[in-house]
Amino acid sequence: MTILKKLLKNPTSLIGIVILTLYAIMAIGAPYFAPIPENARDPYMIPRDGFSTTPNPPSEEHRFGTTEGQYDIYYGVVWGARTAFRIGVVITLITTIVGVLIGSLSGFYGGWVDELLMRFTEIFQAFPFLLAAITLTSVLQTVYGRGEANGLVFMAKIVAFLTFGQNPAEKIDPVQLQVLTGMLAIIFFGWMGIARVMRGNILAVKESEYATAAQIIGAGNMRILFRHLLPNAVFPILVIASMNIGSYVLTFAALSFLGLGAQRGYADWGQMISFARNWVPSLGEYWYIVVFPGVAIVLFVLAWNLVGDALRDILDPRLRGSGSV
Amino acid sequence: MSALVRVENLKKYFPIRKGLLRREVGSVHAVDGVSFEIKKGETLGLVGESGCGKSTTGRTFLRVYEPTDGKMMYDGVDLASLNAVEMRKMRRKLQMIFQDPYASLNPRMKVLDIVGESLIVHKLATGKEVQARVEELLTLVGLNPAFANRYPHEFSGGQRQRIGIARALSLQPEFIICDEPISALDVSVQAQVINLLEDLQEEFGLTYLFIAHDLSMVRHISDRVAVMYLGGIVELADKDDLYEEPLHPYSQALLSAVPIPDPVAEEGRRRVLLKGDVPSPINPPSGCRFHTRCPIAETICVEKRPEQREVKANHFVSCHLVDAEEVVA
Amino acid sequence: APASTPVADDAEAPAAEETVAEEAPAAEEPAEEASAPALDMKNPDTYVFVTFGEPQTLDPAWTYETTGAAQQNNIYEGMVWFNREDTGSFVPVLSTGWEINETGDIWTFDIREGVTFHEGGTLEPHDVAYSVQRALLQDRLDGPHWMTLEAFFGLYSVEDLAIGDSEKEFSDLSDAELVAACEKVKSAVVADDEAGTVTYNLATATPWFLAMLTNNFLAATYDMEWMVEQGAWDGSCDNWVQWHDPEQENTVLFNVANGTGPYILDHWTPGEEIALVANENYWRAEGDPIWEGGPSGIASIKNVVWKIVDEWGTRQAMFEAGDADFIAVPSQYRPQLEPDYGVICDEAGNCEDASDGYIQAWTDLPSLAMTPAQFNQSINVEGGNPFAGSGELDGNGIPAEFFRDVHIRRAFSYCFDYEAMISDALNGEGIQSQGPIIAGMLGYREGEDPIYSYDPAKCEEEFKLADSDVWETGFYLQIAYNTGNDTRRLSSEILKAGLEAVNPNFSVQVVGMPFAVLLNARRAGKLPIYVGGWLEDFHDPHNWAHPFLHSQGAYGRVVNMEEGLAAEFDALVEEGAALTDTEERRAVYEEIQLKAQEDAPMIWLYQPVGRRHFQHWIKDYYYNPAYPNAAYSYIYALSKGE
Amino acid sequence: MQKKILDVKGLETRFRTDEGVVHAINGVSFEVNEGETVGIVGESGCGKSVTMLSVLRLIPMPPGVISAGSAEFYEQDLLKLSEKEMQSVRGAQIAMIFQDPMTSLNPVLTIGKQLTEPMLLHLSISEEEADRRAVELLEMVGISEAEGRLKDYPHQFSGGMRQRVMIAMALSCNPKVLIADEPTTALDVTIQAQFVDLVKRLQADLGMAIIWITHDLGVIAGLAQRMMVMYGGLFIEEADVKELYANPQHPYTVGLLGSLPRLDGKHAERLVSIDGLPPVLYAPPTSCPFAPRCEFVVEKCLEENPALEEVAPNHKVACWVDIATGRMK
Amino acid sequence: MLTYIIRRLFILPLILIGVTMLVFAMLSMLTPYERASLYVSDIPKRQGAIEDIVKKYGLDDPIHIQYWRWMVGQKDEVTGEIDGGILRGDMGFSTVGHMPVAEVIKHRLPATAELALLSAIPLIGLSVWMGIKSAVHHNKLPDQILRVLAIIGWSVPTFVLGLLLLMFFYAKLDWFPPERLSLWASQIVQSGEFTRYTQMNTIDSLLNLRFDIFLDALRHLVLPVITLSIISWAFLLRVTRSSMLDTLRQDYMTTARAKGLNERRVIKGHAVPNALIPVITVGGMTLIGLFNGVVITETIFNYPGLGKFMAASAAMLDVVSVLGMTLFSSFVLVFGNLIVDVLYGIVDPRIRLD
Ligand SMILES: Nc1ncnc2c1ncn2[C@@H]1O[C@H](COP(=O)(O)OP(=O)(O)OP(=O)(O)O)[C@@H](O)[C@H]1O
Ligand SMILES: Nc1ncnc2c1ncn2[C@@H]1O[C@H](COP(=O)(O)OP(=O)(O)OP(=O)(O)O)[C@@H](O)[C@H]1O
Ligand SMILES: [Mg+2]
Ligand SMILES: [Mg+2]
Repeated sequence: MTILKKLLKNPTSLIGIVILTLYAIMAIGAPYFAPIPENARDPYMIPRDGFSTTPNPPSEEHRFGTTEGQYDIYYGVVWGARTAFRIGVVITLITTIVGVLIGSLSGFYGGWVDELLMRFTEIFQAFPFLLAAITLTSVLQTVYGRGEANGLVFMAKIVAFLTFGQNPAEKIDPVQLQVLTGMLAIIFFGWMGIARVMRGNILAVKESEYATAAQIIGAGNMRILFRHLLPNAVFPILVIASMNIGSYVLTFAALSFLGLGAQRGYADWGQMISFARNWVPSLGEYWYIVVFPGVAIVLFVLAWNLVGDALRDILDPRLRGSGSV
Repeated sequence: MSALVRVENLKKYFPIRKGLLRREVGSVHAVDGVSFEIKKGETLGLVGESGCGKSTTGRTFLRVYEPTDGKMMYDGVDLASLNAVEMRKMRRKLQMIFQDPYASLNPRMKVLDIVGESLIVHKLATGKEVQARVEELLTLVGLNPAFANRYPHEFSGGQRQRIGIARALSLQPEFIICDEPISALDVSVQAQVINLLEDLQEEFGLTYLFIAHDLSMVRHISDRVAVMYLGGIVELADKDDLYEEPLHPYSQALLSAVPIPDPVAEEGRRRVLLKGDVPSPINPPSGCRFHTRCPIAETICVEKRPEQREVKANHFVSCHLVDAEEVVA
Repeated sequence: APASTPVADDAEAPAAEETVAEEAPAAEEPAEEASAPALDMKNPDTYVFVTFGEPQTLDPAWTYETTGAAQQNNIYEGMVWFNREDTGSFVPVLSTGWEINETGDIWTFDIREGVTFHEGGTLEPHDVAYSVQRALLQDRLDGPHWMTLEAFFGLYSVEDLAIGDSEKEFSDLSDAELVAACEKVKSAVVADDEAGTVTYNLATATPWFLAMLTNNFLAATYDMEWMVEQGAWDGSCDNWVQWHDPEQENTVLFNVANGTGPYILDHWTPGEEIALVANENYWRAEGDPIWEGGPSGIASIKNVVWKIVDEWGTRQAMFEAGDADFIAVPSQYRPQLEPDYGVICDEAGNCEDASDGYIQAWTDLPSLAMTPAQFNQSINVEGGNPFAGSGELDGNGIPAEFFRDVHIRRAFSYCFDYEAMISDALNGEGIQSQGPIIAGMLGYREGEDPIYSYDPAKCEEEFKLADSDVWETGFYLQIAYNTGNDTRRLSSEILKAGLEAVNPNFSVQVVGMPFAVLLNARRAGKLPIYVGGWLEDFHDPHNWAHPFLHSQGAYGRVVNMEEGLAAEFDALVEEGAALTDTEERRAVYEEIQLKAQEDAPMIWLYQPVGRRHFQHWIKDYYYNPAYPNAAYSYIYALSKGE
Repeated sequence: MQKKILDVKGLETRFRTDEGVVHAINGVSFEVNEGETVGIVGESGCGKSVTMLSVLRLIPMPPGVISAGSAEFYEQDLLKLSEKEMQSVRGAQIAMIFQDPMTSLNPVLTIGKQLTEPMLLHLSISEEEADRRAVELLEMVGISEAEGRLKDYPHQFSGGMRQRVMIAMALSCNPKVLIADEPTTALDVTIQAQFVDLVKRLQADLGMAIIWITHDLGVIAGLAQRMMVMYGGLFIEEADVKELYANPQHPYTVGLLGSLPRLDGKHAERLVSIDGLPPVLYAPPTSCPFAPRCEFVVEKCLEENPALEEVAPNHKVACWVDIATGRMK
Repeated sequence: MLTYIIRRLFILPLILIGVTMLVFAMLSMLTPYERASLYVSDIPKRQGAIEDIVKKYGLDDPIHIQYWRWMVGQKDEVTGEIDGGILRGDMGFSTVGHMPVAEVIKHRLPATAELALLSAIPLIGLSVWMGIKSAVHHNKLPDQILRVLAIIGWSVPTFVLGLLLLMFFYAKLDWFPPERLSLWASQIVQSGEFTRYTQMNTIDSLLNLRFDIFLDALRHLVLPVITLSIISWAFLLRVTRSSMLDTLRQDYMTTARAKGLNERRVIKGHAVPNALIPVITVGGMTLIGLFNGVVITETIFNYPGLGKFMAASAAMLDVVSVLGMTLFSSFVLVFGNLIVDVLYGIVDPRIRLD
């Protein structure tokens, strides 16, 4: 409540929230702003106008012009908002849940559980994030391309369900598959930070008097963990999570840049920028292929960071009571 | 009246782990052989300097910490021997009020949930009944029952402490450990809480273990007082007995150090000033724990740990140098 | 070679990039005519090549990709070399002349005297024989020697040669059997140091033998003594297996070189650059040109640096900054360079001023590559096959033998928009193919249009003629491409668009996937359609008809042609190879070309046309499409100057 | 009459926060004479610290603003000095020590460095000289082996010792005024007694004036000559110590004294409690800030804020009511 | 402190083994045939070629056997020599790098180290300085500007920035070229008269007293350094700022002011030393984190370091290289963290003297 109010009062976070709201409107109203072409088989596949590799500047037909391969930039930018929200939010959601779970168990039980989970976490942390994500993405794409059923497919289906609301009973749509592999790879190597912070928070609140109080009235471990410790420890995670949304979208864009992101032609800003990659030396002429999706992604990430930054100031107990935010 | 609570030679050491294998290399002797009794309906005050083990004593008794050694009898049952399920049942009778009214209430729970949680945990009430009971409790501690739906941060310190008291009372306990319930409160508010505690004791026949720094307040509220120093009780007696005639050199120093809010009284007072600080409980001094600061220490004090002796009727002292006969005379 | 290396960001790496050349009379030096471009010449002594991809090894015998061949052509030499841009005539290099016996299966070369190796040895005939024997014995799983061994023994692997008629596995062969195989190889190439000759004993007449001899994997000549010193095969038959089928890094020539050519390897820093320096002791005397009016003496350009820059943007930037003399330009990015074209030359070397831009562009260069879309006539649908959907003709898939129906194959051929492919995807730089044989080659039906063009009406008609009621039920299939392979992707996308437009019941999904998956699926025979091109190994129609249409061909093997049809094609291909008379051969290959269209075992898509981009100060370039890597050049012939 | 060294008049300090403007102090006036000890008491948040920090211009600006008043130090208005001049006053003329000895010392600088810093700054002496004096100072405040401890870091000292270091630091330049902001609140009683004793001795030796802020009416009783009671950002009563304890005139002071139990047992059976809560300082006081909690409240109290007026020699009170009669004065 | 370090050193091998196992677990998701197809470039000419590769490299062995082989190497039956084995320092041969992985690392590390070092120095200096400024002027204009800049820097994708810089400062202005050295300089450096002590061009050129080469090397480093450090700069600035804000609120700051110190000395002498302690940890981790940025930066600027190699091998799924590089970078990461922790302990007396 008060947090939201403070966010709205702070000019930077207000800007962030306004931008995000606009994006949300764009995402929700995508079929209205950029109507799905009649014979489209998947609304996320950007309609194209021919196959020419040379991008074409904005025109009446293509408000923002077309990329190489003649994908409509406007359509991609609009529908890309949906993709960005989905990617950012779902990855953040899952990594946060996993991180919170592992961090909580580790902090709450301590002892060998802690030792084990933390060593496990450290192993994952020993990988440079981007490299690990790149490697895993390429491996996963291979595995999924095989089309066999196994545990990994199960995971992909969970992510597919969260991301696209796809019925887990159905086969994974090959168009979405690549998005899923990138997401899974990021998820795999993205939860550790949260886990560590969470562990620290749990350790801190575990020592709190209200936790002892709950113990004294006879509350069980689970009750203490879920009713008392988690709600209090999880709040600072919000800051990290909100900033993570932006950075995951960036990471995914980096994967797209390296050719491991979404299926070609999929409405994804990162991929649209990677279309621009090879036109950069002549950007004076082809500015629109980098400017529109580029601005879209930068503003999106920026907005989350603005909100996260303000949120940090608001939630940071060290800054509290300073009388200013 | 028989003793409701009897603690015998209670010890609580916190292990210190270090090194590669997290081996135990030593321990904090937080509570090191504490014995006392509390009769039903009585208030025992527990005073001592910071870090001397007061809270640990209370918490160990409630099995927040597992005792290292000793007996903790409550109504004839040794709490130390109970298993988790039995202990949970027992908790209905034993409660605690905490020092910090800001830290002891979960900031993300409503008063209703904080106070009513115990009812739900012990399946004593459901739904509407909880609400009704909580409102009743709030009224009892002097809060507006309409506050049930507010969050702790909307209350002042005194009010919060009342919420804490309501929580402790929700299970209709017999014995409450008050761990410095007023030391975080403003002077003007402290009296409100003390008065409330006294009223409740009268109304429900509660038994208190009242832990505090503030010796004046302890004198006010307690029937008997125990003075702790570095993990052990050095003196335990009826309050007037103790305050008027402290026998242990530490008690004497402690009492003389407490300022009296009266310049006239202060003028004539002589203080026994102790040297140095309280030693670390990690490697407590040999023999009498107090010998390093004791103005009258002798060699025996370094060598042997004094027993707790009843030097006068109901007046227990742990000191080699307090002579029973002398005292009586 | 099958076109496409995963290294390249452009599918048919060199082919789609740019290709080929002809006459450029000295009088028409392009640079002189160019109006002054913005930049002054940087690095006057050095030729800086900026490209992507990198050789796998510097061992010529191992190399079967064009990147490596590019450097080797400037370091090593063989018996003959192309006569400038002429793909059909050859000039002697390490030989001074040659003789062919009547049956065309014994070739004898006179070895040049006075040739020294970079490391100091002198060329003798036994070096030449050793070089060939080493190459053949070294052979490897995946290497180029299937074609050399075919020429020498009519077999495709030296292991098969050793196994012979026995039923054994290669690893179970006795020492004697191994020695025997080696002896066979040794007797195939015989040196006579006294007479100064080397004789190649072929299995049958091989009209393309000279063309094949321009390939380094067969031609590169090493100094035997030096090689043995380095720890290479010592020429004895007792232990040759030790050097057989090595991993790329395990040959002595992996990152060193010692040839006779105009350039010496200076260093190779993998991932960064390969540098050559001019051979100051080059055997070719000043005034003794390699061909008429050609270069002689020590190379004019003193240093050569191949820079490996995978990122296109960086390459372009280096070009603009004048740091690169030549850059590899994937076809889709050509429009970015066009504004800076200062001089534009054609295949024949006729140049025209265009603007005051800095680029000397060679355009419309036909490449010796072609890409078809291959139908799999017997798809493996066992255990579920996502590429074939349900595996039945129920609207959600295709049955295993879907493409056995010639009408369906023809319908597909009519539904592909060739023009879109060429104009949009290739920026107009391609020719629609009319069968396996490429334009300008013997057997190409000169003056005749391809049978197929994009024609939805005919497409529909053919679909309706099909045995099944595919027109009503519709179908679903997936076409896969390996991510990064733009040719495969674009062709698939255009085919998809054409099919889906003709009937809403037709559904084609184009999916990108890692190469490993694609290859795996193909290995298992699961892909219904596979887009795969070919880049010629030697300049002869046999190198085109065999791979695609012969049942043992690199592609023909896996398209599971219906037996009758396969037999017909096999007969024709073998007939064409066996003939020596050019006119007789022409007739056979034209028949093959026509049949390949009528029966449509593949959709014959296109033959790309390439371009080259140099700084204006590069001189004396000419275009020979048959160079093992036509994208690069014989640097000996080039020079640099304002 | 002693010489007046600090004369504060009508000081007002505000903080602009997101929640609104905090009217932390609302026109306080007081004076301090040479060599005397003045006590300031009041509950948490009433503005004690802000008053003294304002005098030294140490409140964070923003959000703080000193909006009115003057603070004359030897007839020189501190509030009008340039920042540079002010720096030469701080530490050298007026020194200050703070409540929490654990956080008031910089954890990453050695004790020696922190101790010599003000001397090097204000006394223009060499480093060796400063070190020598630092040792002297530490010995003066009762830290043994002082020489060796200069290289130690704060965390190697106990709380009491750190507070001694703090005072050594404050006294290093022989200031005329020492402001002690609740210096013993964090200390144990026995340590507090040591510390108070130390301060008394130092004052006797060095003769500086001391302003001692506390909320412990006991400490001040034995220490100060004159004291002021603060409430809601205002001084509401000011008198000689004995007079104030014996004859409190403001209802708040009366309540405060009544709510304290006394160690010597002279206490009522039941504590007097002041009901209600301290005021929220978001609005400027237009009424008596204590009015909502006052049992003597009359209409006038809600209409106008009473000023501090002399009711007896050296005894000023800000109240409309005469508590002896319960009627308006 | 010491026991802590020893404990960490003790755990280190466990973590590294965990890392190798995790990498192998990823690998085991691929079938032998899929892995074999990594060894071929396109459709093999001969049927059974892939099967041969599977057999040759033992790709169909149980995964634990392959793992073991990778760890300790394999004995050649004929020669009796042991081939490979991570534990023997042999990480195998990199197809992408065209040399043994260990050599690739040895060969390319100086370039990356130089880039990282040159990024680190201005990066840390600048971001810390700005962070302090920002905190000191909390909520004033400089703070607002820096904050916004930091958030923007934090939000711009590296590859977009890198490409834009390249296009502008190289293609258009020709000020700052990509790669490591200009051709002339690289020819001198590779010639015998130039001693390559460290393989880091900036340092070597100074040691050889070739200032022209030094300048050339610097010129080449400008753009990659900017691209690489922008995100870390933004991050470190924020960390410094918040740590500094935190410090400025501490009681001892008031103590310092009450001594009469002027604001500069209060900030420099009292606030900064405290505020920088947490920055060490984060700063150290940021530096280690440059490893991520290096992948894209080096690719864009064609900078021949480990990052470019990583990108190339990952894209080609060159398993041997990926395994080796991952192992190496984990090593760097883990040891880096250890060093950072130790440094932290040394700087903070509360820990150092514990
Ligand atoms: N969970 C714990 N682990 C380790 N040591 C502890 C723990 N709890 C308390 N201690 C140590 O035990 C000793 C006694 O602590 P305790 O909290 O009982 O003191 P106290 O008398 O209540 O002090 P205070 O008046 O400050 O509350 C202290 O030295 C403390 O540091
Ligand atoms: N930096 C600040 N920003 C906003 N409000 C402040 C600030 N500093 C003090 N205040 C407010 O000023 C009022 C007076 O505070 P002050 O610290 O003087 O109280 P105090 O009497 O010293 O209390 P305590 O006994 O707890 O130290 C309080 O209401 C406090 O909230
Ligand atoms: Mg306690
Ligand atoms: Mg205060």
